[in-house]
Amino acid sequence: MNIQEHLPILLVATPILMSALMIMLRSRPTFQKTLNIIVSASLLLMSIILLLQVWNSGIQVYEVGEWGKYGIMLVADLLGSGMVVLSSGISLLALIYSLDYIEGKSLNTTYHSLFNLLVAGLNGTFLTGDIFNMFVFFEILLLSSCGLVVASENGGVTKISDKMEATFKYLILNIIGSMLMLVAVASLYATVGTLNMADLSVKISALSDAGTLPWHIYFIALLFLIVFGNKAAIFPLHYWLPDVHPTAPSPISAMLSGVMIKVGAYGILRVYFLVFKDALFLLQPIIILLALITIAIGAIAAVGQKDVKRLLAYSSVSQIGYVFLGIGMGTAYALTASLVYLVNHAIAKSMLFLTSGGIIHHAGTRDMHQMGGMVKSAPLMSSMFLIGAMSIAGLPPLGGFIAKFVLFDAAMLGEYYLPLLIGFAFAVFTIFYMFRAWLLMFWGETRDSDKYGPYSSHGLSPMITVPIIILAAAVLILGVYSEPLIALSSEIANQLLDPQPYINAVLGGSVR
Amino acid sequence: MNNTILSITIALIFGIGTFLMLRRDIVKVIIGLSLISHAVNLLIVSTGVFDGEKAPIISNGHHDSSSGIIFTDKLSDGIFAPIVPSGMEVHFVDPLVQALVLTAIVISLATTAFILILAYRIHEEYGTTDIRKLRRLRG
Amino acid sequence: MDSFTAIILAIFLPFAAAIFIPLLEKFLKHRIGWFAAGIAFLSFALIGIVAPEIIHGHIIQHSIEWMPSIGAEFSIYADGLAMMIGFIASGIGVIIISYSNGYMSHKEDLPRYYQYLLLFMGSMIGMVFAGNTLQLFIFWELTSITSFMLIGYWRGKPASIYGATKSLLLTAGGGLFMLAGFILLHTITGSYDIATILQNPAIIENIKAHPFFLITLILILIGAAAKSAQGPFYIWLPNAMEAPTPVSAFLHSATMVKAGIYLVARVHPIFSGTEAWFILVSGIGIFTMLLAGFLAFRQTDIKAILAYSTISQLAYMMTMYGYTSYHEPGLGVAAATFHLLNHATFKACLFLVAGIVAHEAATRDIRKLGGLRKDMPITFIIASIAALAMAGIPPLNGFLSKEMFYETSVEMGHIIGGPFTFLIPAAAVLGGVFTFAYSIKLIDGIFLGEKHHDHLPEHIHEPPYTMLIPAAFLAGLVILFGLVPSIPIHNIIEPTTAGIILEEVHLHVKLWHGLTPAFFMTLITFIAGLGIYTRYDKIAAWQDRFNARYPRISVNYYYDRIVDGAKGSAKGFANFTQPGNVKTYIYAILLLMVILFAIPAFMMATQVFPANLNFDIPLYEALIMTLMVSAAIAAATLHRYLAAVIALSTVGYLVSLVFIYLKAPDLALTQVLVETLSTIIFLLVIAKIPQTFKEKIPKTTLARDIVISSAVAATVLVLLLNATQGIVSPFESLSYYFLENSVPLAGGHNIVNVILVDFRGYDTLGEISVLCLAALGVYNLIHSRGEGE
Amino acid sequence: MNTLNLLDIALVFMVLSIIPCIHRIIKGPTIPDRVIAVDALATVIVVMLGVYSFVQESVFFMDVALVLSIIAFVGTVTISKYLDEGVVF
Amino acid sequence: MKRYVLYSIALGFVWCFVHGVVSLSNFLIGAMIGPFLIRPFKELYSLGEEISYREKLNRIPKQIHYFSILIVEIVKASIVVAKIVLQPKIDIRPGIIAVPIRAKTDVGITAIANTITLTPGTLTIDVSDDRTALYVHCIDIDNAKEIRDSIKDDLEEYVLEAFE
Amino acid sequence: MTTLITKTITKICIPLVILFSISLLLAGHNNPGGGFIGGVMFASVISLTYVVFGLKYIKSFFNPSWDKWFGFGLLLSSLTAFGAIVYGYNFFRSSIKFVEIPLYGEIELVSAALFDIGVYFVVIGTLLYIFKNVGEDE
Amino acid sequence: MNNITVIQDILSNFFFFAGMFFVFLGMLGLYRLPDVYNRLHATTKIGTLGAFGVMMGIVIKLGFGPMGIKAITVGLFLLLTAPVAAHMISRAAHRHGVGLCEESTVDDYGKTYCLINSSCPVKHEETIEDEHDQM
Ligand code: NA
Ligand code: NA
Repeated sequence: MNIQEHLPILLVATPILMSALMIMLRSRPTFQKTLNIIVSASLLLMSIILLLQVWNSGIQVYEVGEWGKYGIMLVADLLGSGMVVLSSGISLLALIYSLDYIEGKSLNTTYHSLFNLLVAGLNGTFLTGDIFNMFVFFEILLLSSCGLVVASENGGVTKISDKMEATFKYLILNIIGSMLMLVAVASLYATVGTLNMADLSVKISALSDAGTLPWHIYFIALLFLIVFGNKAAIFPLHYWLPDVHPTAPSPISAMLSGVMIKVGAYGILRVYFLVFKDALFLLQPIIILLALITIAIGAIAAVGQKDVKRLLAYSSVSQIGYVFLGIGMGTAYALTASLVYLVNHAIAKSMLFLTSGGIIHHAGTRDMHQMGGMVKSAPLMSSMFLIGAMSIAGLPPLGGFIAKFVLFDAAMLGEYYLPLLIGFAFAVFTIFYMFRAWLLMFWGETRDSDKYGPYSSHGLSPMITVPIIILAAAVLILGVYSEPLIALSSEIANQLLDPQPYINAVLGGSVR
Repeated sequence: MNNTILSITIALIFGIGTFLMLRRDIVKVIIGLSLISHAVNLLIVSTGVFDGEKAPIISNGHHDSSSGIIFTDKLSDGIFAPIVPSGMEVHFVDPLVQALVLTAIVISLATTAFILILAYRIHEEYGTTDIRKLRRLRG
Repeated sequence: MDSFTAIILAIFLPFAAAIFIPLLEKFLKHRIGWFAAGIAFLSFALIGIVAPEIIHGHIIQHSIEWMPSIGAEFSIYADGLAMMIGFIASGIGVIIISYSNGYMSHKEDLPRYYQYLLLFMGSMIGMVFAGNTLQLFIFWELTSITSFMLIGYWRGKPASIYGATKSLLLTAGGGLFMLAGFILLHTITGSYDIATILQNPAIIENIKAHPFFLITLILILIGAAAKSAQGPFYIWLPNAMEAPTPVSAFLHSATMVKAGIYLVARVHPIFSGTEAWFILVSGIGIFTMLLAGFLAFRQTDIKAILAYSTISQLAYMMTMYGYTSYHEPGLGVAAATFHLLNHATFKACLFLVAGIVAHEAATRDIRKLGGLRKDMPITFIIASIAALAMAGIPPLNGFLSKEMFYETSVEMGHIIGGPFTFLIPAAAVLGGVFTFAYSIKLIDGIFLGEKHHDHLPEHIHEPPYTMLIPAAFLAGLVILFGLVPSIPIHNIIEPTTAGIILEEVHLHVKLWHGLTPAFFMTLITFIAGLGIYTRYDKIAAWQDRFNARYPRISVNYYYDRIVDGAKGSAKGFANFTQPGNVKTYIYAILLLMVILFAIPAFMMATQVFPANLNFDIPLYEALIMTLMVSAAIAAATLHRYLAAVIALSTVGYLVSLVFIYLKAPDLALTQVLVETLSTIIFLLVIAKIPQTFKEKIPKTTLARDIVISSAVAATVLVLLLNATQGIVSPFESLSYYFLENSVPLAGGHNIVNVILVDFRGYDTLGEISVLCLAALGVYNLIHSRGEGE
Repeated sequence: MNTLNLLDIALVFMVLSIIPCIHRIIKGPTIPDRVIAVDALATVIVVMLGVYSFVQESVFFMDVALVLSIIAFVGTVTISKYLDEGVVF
Repeated sequence: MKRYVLYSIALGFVWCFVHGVVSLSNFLIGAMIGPFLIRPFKELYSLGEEISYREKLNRIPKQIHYFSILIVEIVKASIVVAKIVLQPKIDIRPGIIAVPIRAKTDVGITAIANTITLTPGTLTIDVSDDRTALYVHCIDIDNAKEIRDSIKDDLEEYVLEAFE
Repeated sequence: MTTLITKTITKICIPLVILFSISLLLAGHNNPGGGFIGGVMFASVISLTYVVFGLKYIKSFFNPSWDKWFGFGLLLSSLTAFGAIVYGYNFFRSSIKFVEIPLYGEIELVSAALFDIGVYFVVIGTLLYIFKNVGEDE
Repeated sequence: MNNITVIQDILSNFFFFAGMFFVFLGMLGLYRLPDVYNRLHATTKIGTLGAFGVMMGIVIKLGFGPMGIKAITVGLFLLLTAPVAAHMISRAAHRHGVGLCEESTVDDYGKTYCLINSSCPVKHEETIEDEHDQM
């Protein structure tokens, strides 16, 4: 058997298998940990091989069960496999980090299984070619993240009641999203008789060309905006994010902010540019409008935060707005920018959340006003947070700068002057709130030890520091030399704007 | 079944569920969610595309009685869908939507279970079922 | 070594060294400073290697590929302008770093200090030699960040944090505007490459004619003004004085603040010669010059006086660069450039003296200082030379460049004509008068007069040579450039000016020009300056009263208001948009849904309702549906949980009845099973939740909720009526395939089950994963008690 | 009498039988009344399934009937115990 | 062991019935897997207790007889209640009475209780804690004594014969 | 505590329903039923015993780790799907075999049935795991 | 069509209609009768008989095929469980204080039960009969 052909499914099914195995292996925690790390690392490896394969020899299609478009197909195009690489990388690091960060009992009982299913959910979403299957994986994502948010962390700074409250809000809002997704998918099936996205694309285009596209297809398309917007937390669907991301254990916050919200952006890119490309004219202005409001709301609210993780969460809201701004502009260059932005934010923000975990570990609180002068006691966390903060703020020479630059350049070339202006204004906000956070935590008077108790004296273990350093290195490298990322993104953008190769790959050989 | 009346019913239940979801009592909210999921399940079934009169279970015959049409829907030939032989009559209702609903039902069972237990724990932590009291996370 | 390599090395050597400093510090201990100075000298020397080529009129240009996808290259553009600032950055760098070896206590965190200094120096050199605007921006922001780090060097002090934050927000934020300007420039020209733009008159013409011309200019000038503390952006510089004094000397007087001036000079060929250029650049310059000169008076901290003085002197340069007019391209450029060089020498020197004084006398307050001339005579002489140069006393270099300033001001006044003939020179003179007055005050306040023994230590000594020699060296340069101006003029100013105005220039600078208008203006300056100086205290006191009475007439007031207000109102804003009540959030989704529905519905209003709705409804169908809806209403209205849950499960049973009716036995089965199990879970939970809360729905809320629910229901209804019209021809459903192939290909007669476990078994795999997730999640929920603060 | 008529008559009967059930579920007045009504509703549906199965000549609906009768029993016992003891397990 | 065999036989039939096809092979399948299923619940089934096959065998005709009586009673009961339901104005005098019973075993008590429920006008509400009496709700209690007697004489006899 | 009447009937129901659930599981491919439905039947009868006899009492002699059940189920299902890869086909590719069994006749062995058994265990395990965890919780 | 089928048809149809009619009567009883206990009489007896009748109708019509067998199973199961369900509900209702209707004459259970079990949770009517539940 040729294992390379099976890479797409292996990326999804292996974590599911592992999750099952982890439940069976509960009594052997060390073995569990080792196995999980090995599997995560090999998933990363596999995803990279898949990406290279796709890059070299075009879109890969995998027919689950060999049923062609009548079953479910996995499609690894550059966007999908690229996202898988991103998520695999971040999840490997988050997993390593977790081993020291998550409280032992929680870690040895459910954590590994939940985490594996989260990974499976991500990879499944990124690779599926079937719209209903995407719903299923969305549910996996939803419930696995809920389960992980309430996992206990060492040191337990976050009240369990806060976790519950956040999870409840998250769940309620996302269930509504899921329901709407079902409504949309069912209506789509009822109208064109298929669930395969490539097939949908062909049929809707044909209807559009013939001028017989029913009007409610537009509404269905807009429903998907709610569905994916909900995942991505764009205004006014962002409300759950500032509650959930801070209360989750830090490695999970990193996964949520780093990868999970990108699922929404991915969904928009995939579904809108493949299936609803004929409705884009209607969708794009709406996306831009919502994106701008999102940018503003996130940035302004971030300024007023005193909880470091909540600030980071609001920052994620604001930053995802920039990603959607690029999507809304919709030119090849803007999409490139959006993807570059997405990747940079993913890496920098997950790094920041991991760092904030270290900081909280050190300070014993999430309240920045109760921290101060930690640059002396936690110099590594200080420089790591600074690198992340600068990248998010879009300052050179870090990845975030390249991202902002490309995005603004795209906005300029696309003559989106007002969005550009707003984007710029809130970029200054970003500098302000990121640096304010850094200053509050690391500069100033060292915290009065009588009042709050001393900072934790024990150092952070390599399990915690190494993932952060690796991500920081990535942020730096992306700032100094982004060419591969930009080239990849622009290739992805081209694939998005011309879905014909995708369609051919999926349907061309579909004979049984 | 008449589509119009079914659609109206689905919409009404959806609306009632929505109304419940806007209540303050956490259990009521969850009941609302369950109602909506009923509505959605019905909705999916109602989008089934055939109006057959038999359940999609092939009762007659052995495993080799049905020929099994090999569909040739090659895109390169400009064919987008299974070619239905002329005169082919569908006696069955649409099986696909049923399968989809089954999946949706199970998933909503899982979600409901989780959110109910969550409600219980929230009551334990907050001492109330009033979701307006769930406002520690704000700002 | 070719020139390109030399410049690359000059830029990146400091970066590389900075990385290794913490490592080397293990071996070198406090001598690490000399290592840093050596690196700075190497950079200086490397620039020196390429200098002859540039002085001979050659421009070094070279690019290597960097990120071709976005048109970014790594390129070097080394002309006279770049060379001059490069020399200043590295040369003053050597001096300051050497001086730091004496100034900084060995107890300080030295590696960090030298690291940042070297990083700054590398960034500064990188910025001036940048061959494209993108690269320029990157290094530009790096200087802002290193400056931020150095201002906040003493990280525990609130004042440091305040100053650092302010400088960062204004300079880095301003940088973003500059970036916007560069992006606009790119949109206009299609290039980020400086050489491409500067060396193509056609492109420059195009820019000047472009509708974006003005906005581009303004954006770039915002960056420049912010960096050089011009206009309203001046406020960060005084607060930046929280940095260690060598840093102030280096970054905040000699080099970094010149970056804005450099930028103005760099884009000079592109934008100059237009009215906008003059009005904006000179306008900012004159305004700042007068304001800062005036404000310098009331300062009592010698570093603060120097800071305002720096702002004011930078404004001279700004003003002069703005002078360039149609008639006289390049007017003022040489003068500004010369002043830039001179200012770097005397102001850095003055800062070093301030450092020495603070170091030895343990205070920087001019009210406490005085009469130090006897204790530290050498320092006194050095300080006097530098201060007099700043005051514009011949034969020092400051005199020469100020003379040129006056000359060009007169010329500019003539060119514009009208009242400006007098107003512009008058403004120049007024600036000079302020400068003269505070320069004298500085010397007088520190060294002359009586020593205040109650404020000062008994024995004040000359500083160590490591501090004295750098200052003396700079004073020497001040005299040298004043007496033999041809050395700087021919080797630096001429190539630089050529680099700016893009043509060969030959300058003749002499100490004595004859009885020109400039001579009389200088005379007026001295006389009026002395006059003001005698009333120095009164003016300063009046200023203090004025400030106390009108606190709002101050940019700082607004900066603080904005920053504090931003924090405060952001908190309020967050509380407003994120009220914590989940109902609000649900409203948001529902409203969005309804609005998104309304958009296509209104656009295509005629098609909204399908034409052939089937109203042929059998009675029992209608009855069952009515019953189902009634049960749902009961679930919504019954108060007790148990009653509502029973009503809910009734709905479920009726749904399964409908499934039976729709010929879906599997569905009906699953539905009844799931319904009962959910009921059991409901029971499990409500057994643990005593029902104490009863919602009393106010009428308005009720009405609102009913309206929104109805709107949602209507939305679903319309969608569904349309969607159930059947598949749009010519397409057919996938389901044919399943009907036809379940038995032969999958060996199952129950097509639904075959779809579940075979055709779409992958979905089912996901579905059972979801079930497992629910179980695992419930475990986490149950077993996570009593956690957290 | 052909099978189609049987179905129609059955449907009418069933709907007529369901109405009182729903009435009790909505009106109560007590919880046990509602529980009885749900149980009765299940019985009605079982009967309906029998008829339907007969009319459709398919055994599938009979499976549903058996499942429903079992699960309705489980549900009723559970609710009753909850009512009685305030706990489920 | 004997009980296992007994259960095995019973479950063989149960399997046939739930599976829908009564055949030898189905019976064997049920008989083979059945006992394994109740093995974990042996606490509930008192699998250790010895019983005699012959006694069980002797009971079968009595049980069949009991069921036929039961069916008839159910039909009667339904008609009684149906009459009440169809009265234009419902005129009943319901009440709960205690009915002493002789049955001792769980199965016996259960059988008598269920029988009472299914027969005319009566409905078992509970067993007394000492298992000597049933509380029975009667829809028309005019002659409580008669009800008690009919339960004791007619129904209980058959139940005791069939199940104890 | 519930009464002996209920307990007695429950005892009768246990094997009946479990057998029925197995029947539903096996019949699923050709008739209504399948892993999910069978599993829920199984879970519901166990939950009935929990209700009728009390969770504590049942646990005293019958206390499987339900998490292992759903772990096993998920493992079985995914391994079944993986099996096809081992045989050189695509993931989830099903196979059908007809086997003659003496006494019984020909039976159809489908890989999908194995998958369905996995589903069965997952459903049983998850539901009962949730019931047990919540039921035990004080 | 031979005689046996005709008889089969007639019989099975009779059972069908009788069964359905009884079910209807049971539900009517549920509607009309006062108090929980009396309503239970209607549903357990007539309802169950009705269901059983319909199942018998199927058996008569189709014989002991799969459907017939299953019909028997369903009928027997209902017969087995309906009384238990009635018992559970009525017990819970009584113990939780759902009173008998006004016409009732005697309540041995209430008296005895409370004598035997002093800790019985009876008689908080308001917990179960809640005026808010009225629509
Ligand atoms: Na399913
Ligand atoms: Na099934």
